[in-house]
Amino acid sequence: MTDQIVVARLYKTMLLIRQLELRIAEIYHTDAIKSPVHLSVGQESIAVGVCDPLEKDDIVSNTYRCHATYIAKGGDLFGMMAELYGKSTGCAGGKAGSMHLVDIKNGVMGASAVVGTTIPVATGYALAMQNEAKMTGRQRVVVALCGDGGTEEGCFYESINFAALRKLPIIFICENNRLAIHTPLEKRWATNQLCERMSTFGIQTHKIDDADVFKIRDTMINALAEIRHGTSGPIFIECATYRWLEHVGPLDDHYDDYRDKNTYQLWQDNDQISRLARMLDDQVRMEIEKEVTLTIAQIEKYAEESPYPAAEELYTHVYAS
Amino acid sequence: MTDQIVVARLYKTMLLIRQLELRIAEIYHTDAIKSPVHLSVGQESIAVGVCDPLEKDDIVSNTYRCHATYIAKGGDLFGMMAELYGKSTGCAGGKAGSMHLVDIKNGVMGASAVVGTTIPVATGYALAMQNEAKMTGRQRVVVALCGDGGTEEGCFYESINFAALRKLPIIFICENNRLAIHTPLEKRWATNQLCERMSTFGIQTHKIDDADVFKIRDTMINALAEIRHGTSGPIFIECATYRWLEHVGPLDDHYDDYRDKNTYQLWQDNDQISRLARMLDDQVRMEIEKEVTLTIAQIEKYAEESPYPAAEELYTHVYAS
Amino acid sequence: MFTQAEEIKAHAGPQKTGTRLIRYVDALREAFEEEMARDPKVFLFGLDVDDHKGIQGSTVGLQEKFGKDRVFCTPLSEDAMTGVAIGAAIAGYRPIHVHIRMDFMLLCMNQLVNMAAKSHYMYNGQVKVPLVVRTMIGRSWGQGGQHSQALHSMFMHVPGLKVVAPANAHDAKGCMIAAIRDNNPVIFIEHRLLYSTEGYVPTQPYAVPLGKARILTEGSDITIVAVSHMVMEALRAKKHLEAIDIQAEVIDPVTLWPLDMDTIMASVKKTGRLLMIDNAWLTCGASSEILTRAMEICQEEAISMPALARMGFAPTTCPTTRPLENLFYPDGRTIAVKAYQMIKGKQAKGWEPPVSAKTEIDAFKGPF
Amino acid sequence: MFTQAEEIKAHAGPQKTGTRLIRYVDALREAFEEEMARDPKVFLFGLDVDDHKGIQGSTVGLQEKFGKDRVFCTPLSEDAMTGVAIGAAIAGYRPIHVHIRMDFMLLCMNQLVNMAAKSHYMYNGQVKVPLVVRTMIGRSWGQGGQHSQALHSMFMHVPGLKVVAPANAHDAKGCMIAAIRDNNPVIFIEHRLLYSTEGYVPTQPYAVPLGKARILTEGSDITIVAVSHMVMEALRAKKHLEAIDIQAEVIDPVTLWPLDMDTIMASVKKTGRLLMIDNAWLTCGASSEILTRAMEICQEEAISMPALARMGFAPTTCPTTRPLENLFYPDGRTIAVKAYQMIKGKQAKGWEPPVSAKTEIDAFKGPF
Ligand SMILES: Cc1ncc(C[n+]2csc(CCOP(=O)(O)OP(=O)(O)O)c2C)c(N)n1
Ligand SMILES: Cc1ncc(C[n+]2csc(CCOP(=O)(O)OP(=O)(O)O)c2C)c(N)n1
Ligand SMILES: [Mg+2]
Ligand SMILES: [Mg+2]
Repeated sequence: MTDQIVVARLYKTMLLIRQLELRIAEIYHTDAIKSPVHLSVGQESIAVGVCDPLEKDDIVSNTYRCHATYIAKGGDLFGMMAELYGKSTGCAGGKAGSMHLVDIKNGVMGASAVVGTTIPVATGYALAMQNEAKMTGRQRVVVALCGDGGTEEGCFYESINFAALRKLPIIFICENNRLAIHTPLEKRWATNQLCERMSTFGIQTHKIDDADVFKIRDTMINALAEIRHGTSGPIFIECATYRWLEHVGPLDDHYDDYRDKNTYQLWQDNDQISRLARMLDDQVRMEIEKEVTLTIAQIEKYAEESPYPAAEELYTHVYAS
Repeated sequence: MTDQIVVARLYKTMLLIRQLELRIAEIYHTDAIKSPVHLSVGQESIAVGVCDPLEKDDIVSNTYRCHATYIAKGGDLFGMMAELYGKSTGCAGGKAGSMHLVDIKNGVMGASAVVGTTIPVATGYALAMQNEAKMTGRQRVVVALCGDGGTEEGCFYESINFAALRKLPIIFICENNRLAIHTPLEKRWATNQLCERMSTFGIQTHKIDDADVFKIRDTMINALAEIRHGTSGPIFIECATYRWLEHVGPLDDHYDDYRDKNTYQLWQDNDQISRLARMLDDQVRMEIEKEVTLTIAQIEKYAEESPYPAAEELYTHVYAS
Repeated sequence: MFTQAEEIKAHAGPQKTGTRLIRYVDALREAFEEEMARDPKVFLFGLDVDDHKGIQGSTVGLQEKFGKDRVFCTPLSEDAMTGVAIGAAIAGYRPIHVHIRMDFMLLCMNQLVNMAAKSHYMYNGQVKVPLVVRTMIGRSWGQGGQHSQALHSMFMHVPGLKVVAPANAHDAKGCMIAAIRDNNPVIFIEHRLLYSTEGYVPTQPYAVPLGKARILTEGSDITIVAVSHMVMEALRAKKHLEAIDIQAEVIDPVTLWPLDMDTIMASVKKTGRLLMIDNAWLTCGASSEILTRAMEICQEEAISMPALARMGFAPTTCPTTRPLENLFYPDGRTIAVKAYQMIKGKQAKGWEPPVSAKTEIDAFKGPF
Repeated sequence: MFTQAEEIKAHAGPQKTGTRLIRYVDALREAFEEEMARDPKVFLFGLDVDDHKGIQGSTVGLQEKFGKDRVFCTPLSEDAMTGVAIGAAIAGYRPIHVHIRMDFMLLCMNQLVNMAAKSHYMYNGQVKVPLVVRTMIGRSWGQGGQHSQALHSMFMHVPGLKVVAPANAHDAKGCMIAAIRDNNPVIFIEHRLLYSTEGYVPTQPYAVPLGKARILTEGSDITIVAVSHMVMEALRAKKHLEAIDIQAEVIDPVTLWPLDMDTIMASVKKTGRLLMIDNAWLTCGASSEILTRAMEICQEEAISMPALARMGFAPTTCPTTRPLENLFYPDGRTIAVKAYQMIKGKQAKGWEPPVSAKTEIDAFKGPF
C-alpha cells in the first residue's frame, strides 16, 4: 500500500489546486481578476506527480496554464492570488497576471503566454545548471512542461536536439490533453508517435496514458535519480490528460459540442483527486479539506486587501541596473 | 545493363554541372562574379538523380548551393551565368546572384540564402499543387532539397508534420554532406537517426549512403509514381554525399585540416561522374564532353557580353502591380 | 459623453443609400465570403479558423460553404505555416493566413521579411506573393506584455510589404477586399476592440484602395492622425475639444504603408498643427516616420514648420494590472489635453476634460 | 584621397600613451578574452564560433583557452539557441550569442522581443537577462537581399533592449565589455567592413559606457550623425566638404538605444543643421527617430528648427549586382553633396566631389 503520508501530501496539493482554481472560476465574473485565466482543473495529477519529487532549487518552467505547476512547485500562494488581482503584492507586482506566474525563490521560472517559448529557455537554464554542477558537485534539474500544441512549434525540436546533444539535466513533459484551444490533436499531428520520435534523439522516453499520479511521480523519481547521477541526459515524458473546463476562462464548455462527452465522463471517473480521497482516512481527508479551504480564504482576503501598484510602477524595471 | 541513353543523359548533365562549377572556380579570382558562390562539386549525383525523372512543370526548391539543381532541373544556362555576372540578362536581372537562382518556367522555385527557409515555402507550393490536381486531374510534384544543417531548423519539422498531416505531393531530400560550413554533424545532431525520426511522421523514408546516381534516380522514379497516383503523401530521402571544395568560394580547403582526407579519397574514388564516364563508349563520351565545353564557352561569352542593369532597375519590382 | 452610435456616425457619416449598419467583424466575414466566391484561388487558414468560435466570428460558416481545402486550421507552427502561405502564393493562389495575436508574428518574421517581402524584387518580378496576413491586436483586460503588442512599424520598415489597419467596418471590408486582390504581401491589422463596433457598409461589392488616408472629421485648429483603435480615442478627444471650441481634424491613415502623406499634409497646412497618435510604441515607430515625413515635406516645400507632437504606448512592456494598463495607453482625455496644450501652450494646464462615459474598453469582458 | 590611416586618426585622434594600433576584430577578441578571464559566468556560443576561422578571427583561440563548456558551436537552430541564451542568462550566466548575419535574427525575434526584452519588467525585477547578441551586418560583394539587412530599428522599437553599433576598434572593445557587464539584453552590431580597420586601443582594461555618443570631428557648419560603417562614409564626406571650406561635425551615436540626444543636440544647436546617415532603410528607422527627437527637443526648448535631413539604404531589397548595389548605399560623395545642398540650397548643383581613391569596399574580397 502506498505510504499514507505521501498520499496525504499529494492529495493536499492537488485539492488545493482544484479548489483554488474552482474558486477563481467562481469569482471570475466579478472582474476582480481582470486577466485571462487558463485553468488546469482535471489536469492536477501531472503538476503534482511531476513536482512532488523535486527539490526546492530545481526549476520548473511552464506555460500560460501555469497555476497548477506554480502551486505544486511551492510557489508563494499569496503572491499568486495577489498577482491575479493585479495587486502590488503579487508575485510580479501586478505586472504579469495569470499567464506569467513566477517565483524564482521557489524554482518557478516564469511562464510565457507564447506557446513553446519557454522550452528553449528552460533548456538554457539546464545548460547553466550543468555547468554549475561542475563547480558545486550537485546537479539541479529543470523540468520543462508544455502542451501537446507546444510540441508542434519548431523550437521544441530544436531544443530537444540541443538538450540531447549536450546531455542536459532536463526533463521535458508534454501535458497531452489532445486540444489546442478547440482544435483536436487529429487536425494537428500527422501521427501519435511522439515518444517514438523523441527516442530517435537518443533519449529516454515514457508515455503515461492514464494520468495516474503515482505512476507519474515514480517515473519522475527514477528520472531525477538518473539525471542527478549523470547516467542520463534529457528525458521525455508524455502524460495523457483531459481539460475539464474551457481553454481560457471559468466555464465548462462541453455544451459547445466540440468534444466528446463520453471521454469527459471517463476522465471524471478516473479523477485522481477523488481516487486519493478514497485512499485516505476520513479524518485525515477532512483535516486536509479544512486546511485547503482556510488557505484559499486567507489568500483571497490578502489579494483583496492588497493595494494596487502606484502609478510610478509603470516605469520601474524596464531596464535592469 | 543500364540503358545507354539514360547513362549518357545523366553523364552529360553531371558533367555540365561539374565543368561549369570548376570554370566558375577558375574565373572567380577575376571578380567577374562579385557574389558568393557555394559550389556543389562532388555532390552532382544527387541533383541529377533527383531531377532526371521530373517533369518540366514539377518544381524544385533548393538552397543557396543551387547551381547543380538549377542545371539538373533544366534552368536556363544563359540566365544563370549572366546572373552570376550581375548582368541584366541574368535569370533575375542581376538582382539575385548565385544564391537565389530562379527559373519558374522550368520549375526552379527560387533559392534562398537563409538556411531552411525554402522548406516550408516548397511545402506551400505542394499544397497548391494538391489543390490544383483536384481541378486538373494531374498531380505535379514538388521536390524540396536541403542540407543536413537545414534539418536542424525548427521549420523543417513543422513542414514535415504539416506535409504528412495533409498528405502533400512533396519529396523532401536531405543532401547530407555532414558539414555545415566547417562544423561536422557530430557537433550538431544528437543522433544519426534522421530517417527513423521522419518515419514517426508516418511517411516513407529512404536512406542512400553511397550517392549512387542510379539508386537515387530509381528511388525518385518510384516515389514520383506513388505520389502521382495518390498512394503516398510526402516521402523523405536522405542522401549521403561529400563536398569537395570549400563551403563558399572557389577553393579546395582540405589544407585547412578540419576534415578527414581519407574520407575525401573514398568519395573521390566513388565519383559518379567518373563512373558514368567508364560506362560510356569513348565516342559518345567525347561527344558529350565536347558539347559541354562548347556550352560553357557560349554561356560565359553571353554573360560577359551582356550589359549591366541600368540605374533605374534599382527601383523596379519593389512592389508587384 | 460619446456613445458608440455617435462614433459610428463620426466614422461613416449619415447613412447613405445602399448601406446597412453591420459590425466590423461581420464586414470582414463578408469580405472573405465574397472574395472566396469570386476567386477560387483565395483560401483562408490558420489556427482556430474552423472552430465554432471562428476567429471572433469572422470566419464562421466559411468552411461549410467553401470546404476543407479552402478553409482549414493548422498545427501550431507559425514559422512554417507562413512559409506555406508564401509558397502557395508563389504558385498562384491567394492565401489569407490568420494570427490571433500580432505578438505571434514574431515567430514568422524570417518568412515575412526574408521571403515574402523580397521574392518579387529578388527574383526580378518572376514571382509574386499575393498574401494577406491577418493579425489581431488588442488592449486591456490584463493580456499583458506578450498579448498586447502592435508591431506595424517593423513591417513598415521593410520594402516589399504593405501594412493596413482599418478602424471601421467600412474600411475593414473594403481594405480586406483590396488586400486579397493586391499582388503583394499585405499585413492586415485588426483591433479586437473594434470587432463589435458597427458602421455603414455598402450592400454592393466594393474595395477601399490601399494607400489612401481618410478624413473623419474636419476642423481648422489641429490635425490629429490616429492609428487603428486610437481613431476612436481621437474622436473622443475631438468631442472633448469641441466643448471648448477647438476644432480638430481627425485623420485615419487606414494604410500605414504606403503612407498617404498628401492627405495628411493638406490638413496640416490648414491647421498648422499635427498630433500623431499611434497605437504602438513611439521609438522608430509610425509616429517617428509620419512626423519626419511631415517635417521633410515642409522643408522641401519651404513652408513654415507646423507644431508637431506624438503620443503612443508608454515606453515599457504592457503591464496587466488595470491601473497601470490605463496609464500605458493614450485615451480621449489625454489626447485632448495634449491637443489643448499644443494650441494654448504647455503652461495651459487649467483645462481637464470630463471623465468619459463607459467606452468599449469598459464594456469589454476580455477576449477570453 | 582619404586613406585608412587618416580615417583611424579621425576616429581615435593621435596616439595616446598606453594604447596600440589594433584591428576592430582583434579588439573584440580581446574583450572576450579579458571578460571571460574576469568572470567565469561569461560564455560564448553560436554557429561557427569554434571553427578555424573563428568568426572572422574574433573568437580564435578562445575555446583552447576557456574550454568547450564556455566556447562552443551549436546546431542551426537560431530560435531555440536564443532561448537557451536567455535561460542561461536568467540562471545567472552571461552568454554571448553570435549570429554571422543580422538577417538570421529574424528567426529569433520571438525570443528576443517576447522573452529577453520583457522578462525583467514582466517578472517585476525578479529576473535579469544579461545577454549579449553579437550580430554582423555587411555590405557589398553581391551578398544580396537576405545577407545585407541592418535591422537595428526593430530592436530600438522594443522597450527592454539595448542596441549598440560601434564603428571603431576602441569602441568595439569598450562597448563589448560594457555590454557583457550590462544586466540587460544588448544587441551588438558589428559591420564586416570595419573588422579590418585599425584603431588605437588602450592596453589597460576599460569600458565604453553605453548610451554616450562620440563627437569624431568638430565643425561649425553641419552636424552629420552616422551609424556603423556609415561613420566612415561620413568622415569621407567631411574630407570632401573641407576642400570647399565647409566644416562638418561628425557624430557617432555608438549606442543606438538608449540614444544620446544631448550630445547630438548640443552640436545641432551650434551648426543649425542635422544630416542623419543611417546604415539601414529609412522608414520607421533610426533616422526617423533621431530627426523626430531633434524636432521635439527644439519645440520643447522653443529654439528655432534646424535644417533636418536623412539618408540611408534605398527603399528596395538590396540587389546583388555591383552597379545597383552602389546606388543602394549612401557614400562619402553622395553624403557630401547632400550636406552641401543643405547649406547652399537645393538648387546648388554646381559642385561634385572628386571620385574617391580605393576604399575598404573596393579592397574587400567578399566575406566568403
Ligand atoms: C505561438 C503561439 N501561437 C498561438 C497561440 C494561441 N494559443 C494560446 S493557447 C493555444 C493552444 C495551446 O495548446 P497546448 O500547447 O496543447 O496547451 P493547452 O492549452 O492544451 O494546455 C494557442 C494556439 C499562442 N499563445 N502562442
Ligand atoms: C538561418 C541561417 N543560419 C545560418 C546561416 C549561415 N550558413 C550558411 S550555409 C550554412 C551551413 C548549412 O549547412 P547545410 O544545411 O548542411 O548545407 P550545405 O552548406 O552543407 O550544403 C550556414 C550555417 C544561414 N545562411 N542561415
Ligand atoms: Mg493541449
Ligand atoms: Mg551540409
